[in-house]
Amino acid sequence: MAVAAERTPGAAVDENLLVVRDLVKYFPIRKGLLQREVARVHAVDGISFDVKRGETFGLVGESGCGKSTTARLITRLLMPTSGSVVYDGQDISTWPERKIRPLRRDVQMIFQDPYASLNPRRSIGTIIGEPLRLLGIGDRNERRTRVREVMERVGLNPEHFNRYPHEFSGGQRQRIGIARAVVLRPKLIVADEPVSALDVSIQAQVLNLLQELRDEMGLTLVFIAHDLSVVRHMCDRIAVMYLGKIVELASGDRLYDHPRHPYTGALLSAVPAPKASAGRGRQRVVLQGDVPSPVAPPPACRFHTRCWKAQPICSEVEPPLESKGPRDLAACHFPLTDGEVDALTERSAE
Amino acid sequence: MRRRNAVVVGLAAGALVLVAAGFSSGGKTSGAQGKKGGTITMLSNGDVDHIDPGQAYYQFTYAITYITQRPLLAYKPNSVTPIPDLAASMPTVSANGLTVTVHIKHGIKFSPPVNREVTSADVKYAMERGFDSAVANGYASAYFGDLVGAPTTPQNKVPNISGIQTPNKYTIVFKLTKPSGVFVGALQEPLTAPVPASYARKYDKGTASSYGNWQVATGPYMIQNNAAGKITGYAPGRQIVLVRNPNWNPKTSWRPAYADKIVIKEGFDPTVGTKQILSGSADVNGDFPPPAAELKSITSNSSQKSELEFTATSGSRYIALNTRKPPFNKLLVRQAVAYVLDRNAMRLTRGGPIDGKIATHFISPDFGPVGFNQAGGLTFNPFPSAGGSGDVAKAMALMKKAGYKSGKYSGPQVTQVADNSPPGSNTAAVVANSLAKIGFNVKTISVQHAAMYTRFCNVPKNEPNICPNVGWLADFHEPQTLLDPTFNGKNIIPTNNSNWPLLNDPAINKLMDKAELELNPETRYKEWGQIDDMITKTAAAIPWIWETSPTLYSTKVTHASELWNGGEPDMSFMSVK
Amino acid sequence: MALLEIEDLHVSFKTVDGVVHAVEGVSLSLDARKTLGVVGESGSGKSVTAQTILGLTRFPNATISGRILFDGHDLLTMSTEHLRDVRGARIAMIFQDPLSSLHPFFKVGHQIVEAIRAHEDVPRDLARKRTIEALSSVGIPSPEERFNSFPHEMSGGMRQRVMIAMALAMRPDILIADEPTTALDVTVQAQVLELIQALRDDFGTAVILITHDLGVVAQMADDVAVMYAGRVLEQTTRETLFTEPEHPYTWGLLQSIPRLDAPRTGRLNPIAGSPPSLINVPRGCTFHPRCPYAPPPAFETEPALTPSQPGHLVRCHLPIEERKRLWQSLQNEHPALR
Amino acid sequence: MSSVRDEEELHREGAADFVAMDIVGRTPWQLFWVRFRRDRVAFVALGFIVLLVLVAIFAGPISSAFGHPPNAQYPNRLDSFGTPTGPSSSFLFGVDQIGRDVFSRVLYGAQVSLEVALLATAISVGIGVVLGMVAGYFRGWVDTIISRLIDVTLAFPILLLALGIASACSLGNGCAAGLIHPGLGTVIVAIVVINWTYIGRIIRGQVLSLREKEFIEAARAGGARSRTIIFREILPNLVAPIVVYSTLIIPQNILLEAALSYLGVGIQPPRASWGQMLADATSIYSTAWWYFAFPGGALLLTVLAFNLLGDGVRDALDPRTTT
Amino acid sequence: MGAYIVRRTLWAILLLLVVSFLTFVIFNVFPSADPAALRAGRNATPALIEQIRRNLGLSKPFYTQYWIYLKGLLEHFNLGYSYYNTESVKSEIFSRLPATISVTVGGFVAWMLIGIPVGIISAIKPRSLLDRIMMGGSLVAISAPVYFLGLVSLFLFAQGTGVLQWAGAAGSYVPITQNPGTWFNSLILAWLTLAAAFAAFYARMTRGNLIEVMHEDYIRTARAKGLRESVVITKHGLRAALTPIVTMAGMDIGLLLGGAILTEIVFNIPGIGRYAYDAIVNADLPAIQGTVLFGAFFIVFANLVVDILYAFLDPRVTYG
Repeated sequence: MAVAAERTPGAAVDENLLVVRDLVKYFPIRKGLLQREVARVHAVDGISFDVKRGETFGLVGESGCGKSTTARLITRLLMPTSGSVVYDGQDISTWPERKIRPLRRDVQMIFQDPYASLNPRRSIGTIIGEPLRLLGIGDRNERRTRVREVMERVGLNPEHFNRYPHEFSGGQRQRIGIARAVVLRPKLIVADEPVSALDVSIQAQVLNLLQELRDEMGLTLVFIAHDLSVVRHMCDRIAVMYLGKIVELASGDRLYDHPRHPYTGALLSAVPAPKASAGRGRQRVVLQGDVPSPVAPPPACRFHTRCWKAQPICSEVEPPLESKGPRDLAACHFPLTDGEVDALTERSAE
Repeated sequence: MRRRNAVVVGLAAGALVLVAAGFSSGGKTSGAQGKKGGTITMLSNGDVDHIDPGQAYYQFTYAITYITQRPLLAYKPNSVTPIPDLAASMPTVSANGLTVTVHIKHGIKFSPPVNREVTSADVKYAMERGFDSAVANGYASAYFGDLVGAPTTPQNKVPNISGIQTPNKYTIVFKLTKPSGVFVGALQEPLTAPVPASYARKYDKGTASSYGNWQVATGPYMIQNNAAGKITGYAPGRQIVLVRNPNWNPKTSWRPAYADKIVIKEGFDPTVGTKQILSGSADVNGDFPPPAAELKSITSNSSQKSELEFTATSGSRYIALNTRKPPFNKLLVRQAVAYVLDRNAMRLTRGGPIDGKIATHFISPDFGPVGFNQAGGLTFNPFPSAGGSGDVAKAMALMKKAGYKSGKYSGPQVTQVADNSPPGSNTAAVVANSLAKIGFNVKTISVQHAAMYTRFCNVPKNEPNICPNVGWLADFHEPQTLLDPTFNGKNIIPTNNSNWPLLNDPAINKLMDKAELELNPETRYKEWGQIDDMITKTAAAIPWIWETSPTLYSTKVTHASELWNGGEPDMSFMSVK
Repeated sequence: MALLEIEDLHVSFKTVDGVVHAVEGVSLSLDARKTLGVVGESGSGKSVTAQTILGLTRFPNATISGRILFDGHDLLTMSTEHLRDVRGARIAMIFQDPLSSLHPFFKVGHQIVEAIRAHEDVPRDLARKRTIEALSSVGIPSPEERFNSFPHEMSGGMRQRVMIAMALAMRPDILIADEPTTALDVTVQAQVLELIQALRDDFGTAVILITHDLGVVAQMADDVAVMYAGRVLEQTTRETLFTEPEHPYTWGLLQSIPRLDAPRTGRLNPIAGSPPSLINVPRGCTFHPRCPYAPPPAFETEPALTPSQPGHLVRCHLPIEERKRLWQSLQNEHPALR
Repeated sequence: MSSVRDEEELHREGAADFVAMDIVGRTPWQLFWVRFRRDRVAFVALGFIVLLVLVAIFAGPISSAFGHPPNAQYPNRLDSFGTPTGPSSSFLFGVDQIGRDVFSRVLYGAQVSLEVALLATAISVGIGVVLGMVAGYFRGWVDTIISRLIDVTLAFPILLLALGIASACSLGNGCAAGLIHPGLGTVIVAIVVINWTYIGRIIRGQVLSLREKEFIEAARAGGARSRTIIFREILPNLVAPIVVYSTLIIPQNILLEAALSYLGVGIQPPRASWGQMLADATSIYSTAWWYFAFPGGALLLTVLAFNLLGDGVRDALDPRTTT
Repeated sequence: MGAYIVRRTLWAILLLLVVSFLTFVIFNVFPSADPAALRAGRNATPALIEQIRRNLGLSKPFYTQYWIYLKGLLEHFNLGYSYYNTESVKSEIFSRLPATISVTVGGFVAWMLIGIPVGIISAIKPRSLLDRIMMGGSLVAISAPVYFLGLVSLFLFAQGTGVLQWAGAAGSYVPITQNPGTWFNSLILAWLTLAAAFAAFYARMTRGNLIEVMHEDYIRTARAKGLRESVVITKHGLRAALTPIVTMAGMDIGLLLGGAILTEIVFNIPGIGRYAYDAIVNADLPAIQGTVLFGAFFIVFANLVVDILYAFLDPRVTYG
């Protein structure tokens, strides 16, 4: 299996496989006969982060925060409005589709919906083998062999090569999606909510599979989910998004033990733990109201409309994403103190 | 033929009549003394062509025009002899035939809102406006083109024709450039009905005259109008309402005009219309004959049978073979076609024997002594066959003579252009079937009736081998009006041609040119009879029916007379019982 | 006596592919002022059970048997006309997707007024007043204005609040919440759960909470039933379920979830295989194909739901001691389970 | 977001996860066939259509065995008024107004109906699919042009438009520089001009929604070009709607052809067409019932059969339909 | 909303302009009969025909002709004059409108009154015998062309020609102003014939929509809150199921107001459809142009009305 060692020995290797800077994506809202642009959805509004080779980088946030758009920007399924996406030293953010295509071998994606992400009219053998065919890898038989190998590896019966997606359960379909993503032995996989549509018992199987493949193949993984526990389970470093912005970026454990942004704190606090003492003895922060519309996001700190710690400055000056402690980045004027964190989370309460 | 024939004509329900003029063969006019009052309802399938009497050129329209307008001459029912109407007496023709003088009656007044007396200037204006392309009368140049000073090119205004002179209020003098056998007869055309110049001029301006919608009447009836003179009684395609003309003086007219009101209801399916007349909810049929199926049941019902009358029409239907193109440029081939044609089957497409006799030449029995008899009457039949069903053996013999060894045609496909609706489409199918017997493979192009003429049969360069659905009716009882436009080689024109066979036979042309100038009726009719026979023998056009026109009356009206031209009843002679 | 008693409920549907045995012999009971959590994966029959209580599964292709006793009456045999008096008034229900559960063409206020007037002959303005109160009590800001909103004009959380307001406008004895937060984000879920808790505490409404999320159960329920393939596999108090679960399936569920409240682990312990087809349910214990501990009898006969101790029912062939021992060793292996 | 769905719903949709595992190794087309075969009515309709096709193909032998050549005239079968006679042992369906065998002409009329149905449907579907796909896939100005074109076409009174095109093109040499000949060609053009828009709109809509599907993104993520995506990813998913809508517009096209022939601008004589026979029968309907009843009945049955087949195909392809 | 209406209206006007232009092109490029020759009459000389051609503007390039036409239309709402009988096309159309409205609206009432109840009854008990009979019957009705049904109904029922002599005055339209009773009698067969296919189609639509709607979650909610089943069906179910049908009905009636061609021909009703048909047969361009434009106007107008109406019926639709 391909490992990092494939790179030319001795060559200066950047530690970061992916560098994202000030990435912006607006979707125009058009109306009328002339399709004039009347507003824009600020889906991703200036985010920066790095993904190191071999690490699993998490993006977490609620629906509409821009995490899926980010996934499509870094895989260049979407063209960014501005900002840069530097993959392996090359800024691919403005590359035309034609130039991107060879890169598909290295960068693959796993999708959320195991039903919608597989073409119902094609057999799973062709679905999994399609990227090979498109990039002209191997002849028919070689490709077939490789597809069978991959199927076997992700836990599918290679005999089912000629079956159609509708004959498989959700978990199996997600395995097909994973097989398709890894059949090219990519370097980077972006997994967009890969388990959110699955039942818990199946979800665990898929998470394990992803971990195994990552380890075996030396993959770099960008893992996107709304479920904090899943992200934490999978990721080395995690960025928390809110309304198109990264509000906090930290290593998994630090983020959970020492959240600095009130939004992170609120998220953590909102997750009920599956244990008898759930919810008892902690001071739950229940956020009021809903996430504002990304068409007209609040000025300055976008969280200020729902933040219990907000001060006037929060609606006037946008806090930069900056270090609030060792290796933690948070965009907040009034980061949480350790004391507040202890009150919010159960761990400390025990 | 009074149909604005070639061109207008109906599309829809198949039984539309194109028919026209003629001598009433029935002639059982009753109603010598009718009762005054009441309403007569006539049913029609289509509409008049133009409501303006100066534009009208369709026999059905004439049925209305003649009772609302008074041309110089007119016909009494069942007569082929014109008599004075607006004129006080018959026109006098100078010995050289170049001057025609007409006196008009005193005391004839226009209907409201004009209300004044008619003068000879009104007749002059009426005829002159026919030359204005805003009116675009269809026959003005054909019959009145010989007038001195008549425009030879179309006019965009009403011209002053020096050959129409009005020495006094009641006299009109026509000066001709050459003698004409038909000029006097043509004075019965509605174009000679007076139009008040000062009133009408404003409506004649522009590219299309609107006088029709503001017309005034001189006859016993007028189209219902309002105080301003605007016609209110005409809803195109739906209804025409005629009411009494308050300014009509019965003493000046031989029309009895019994009914108070005449309503022409249009848009009737012939079957439905026939049923309504039988049931008494309407009185008489207009432009449509009762369908064959109805005729069948009516003629087999003794009480209904007597409500039906047949009139001959003044022409024939024929198929035209294009003499300019092979294979019909060969006389023998045309004659073979004339032999093989199943005229009986063709006649069945229009209702069988009840629809008329199988024609053997062109001038119809309707003409009687004015050409028909001279042409040989019913006995002249150069291409006989048993029952008119065609003689295949003779035809094949002629084909062999023409060089087709098997007796069957072996050249390329021939084309005919036909109506896309019955009965024309059926007739064409029978023609194709007949020709197939001597080896012809006939391709039929079906188009709308109007397009058949204006795009194909009337345009020599587009003309197909066969035009199976043509026919010509006389405008009035002069054989010239039947044969000259249709077979004289000089009348072949690049558009609007009605010499469909494109016949250009020097002998025939010469004789026609002579007959046109002949003022002596006897000689004239003899010559035309001879011309008829000559044309028939060329088989360039093959006549197949002299149609009769059935008219059905309700039991509520007197058994009225038919109009002179054989098409519609003369409603001014009908009365409600 | 329990407020609601479900006894040996069977529900099956005839479909083109065969008979779907959605619920097989479920017995549950709900006491007044208590919250019963029903937890299970998709296809476990939990929603069908809930909907059958209100007769919402009375489809032409459905076969239903058993008894559902409420207030001394069997809801299953009750005519739809009588059941109507129970629906909404005595037992209310809220659903997973609040957008599709509200009629898109009617104003939300109207939909609540309609519910009130379906049961009580109150004048329109009074019903309106009560509606606004209900909207206000579920924390909807400016309820007078919101009364006239259409569902699509509201956020997901607000819609679910409207559903709850509608359910509680009649002060029902029981609220059935069928996956009430599944379609919602976690912060909104927290709001809604808190609201249900508050209302339960204020009005003393008993709640049946259907969910697939063990965390939600842990936070909300007094008693918990774990369902699988149309059957209840384990039923006990919340406390017992999370500290001494006895069914291997429950163990599997607990092990499958990554935990926030414990240090990260390398790998999860998933349950092998997939849930069975409800048309073709495995012989014996329905869970045995996926159970690492299944004893031989589980391959042949289906175990009964039997008490291992008072108030703790388990449907398992494993001896009680064995189950306790296995749970102990699992806890040792996975500290998160402690 | 989780997609936990309630069981009842899943089973109503007939394709639940649980069930799927029991059905093994069936392609979507096998599934279709299994479902279709269960629909007895549609099956009978299919049988009728097969029969009709055979009748159309073997119209010659059949009519010579039981009737007379379609264009042969038997004037002696008309009475002296030219009205046709009704069914008899040698003329099973009677004769028409010029003495042709109605039975044979009904048989031959089937040829016209089927030819038009199939050709016009195929062409309009072809154009509709291509333009719909182009519009839906590339969007932007291409889509704007195509969509506006559809809007304009649909703003026409369609029968008038067809009538106009057909009557304009039924002139001798046809229209469009002789490309479109009178008769069958004209009818097909008139139908296609109108009908492609329906297919085009539907396909465009389908493509618009398909192109947002994750599997398209997946294909792009795998390096697929537009061409690959259109032909390998999107097109296979359009097969079902194309088949469904084709079967639904076949009967419409048959009716439209008949209407145009009825109005006299359709099939050129002497070819027999049901619509034209009905038009000819209109003037004698009260006396010659056989002349409208047989062609009309044949038309009705044919359209009905195609409608039933279309319903069956749709149900079998899309089990969620509720009919 | 106001801006939306304005925008949609502008688009509608643009559409009509395009339609008028295309009509002009189609019928100018492919004319079927020579209008000047038609107008000139049988005995006219080629010169007169040329003159008329010039007078009618037919010799000008067609874009000039179109411009003249358009100017007349915009300045005086003048649809021109028939080549065939020089009558004003506008007044012809308007005088025929009552007949077309009579047929269309009567047919509309008939098909709605038949179709929707049948659909509802079928939907309430799907797959019942009654449902099967009604849906089978509706498919037959959909499959029957109007001119065939018309003939059959005339053959069976028309007074005078029919076997049963039931509907009087069929085949001869009488304006309502003249005699309402006869008007009704003369149109009843036309209404039923026209309505047959539509009623069937609407029945199937209603049934399909209602069945689908009855599976919606909000119907479950309505039941769960204790509403009577009748209320659930008639209020919650029909409200959603009939909304798209209202849209269709609006479009259909718009389409038919431009002329129910086949019905008007079969039943001899002097309406716009018949006028349009005659115009095409006569190659009467001004009349063709007028009727096509008139038909297009109703189609576009109906679309506009329906779109706006939809905003009231379906609150989810937003216009900006």
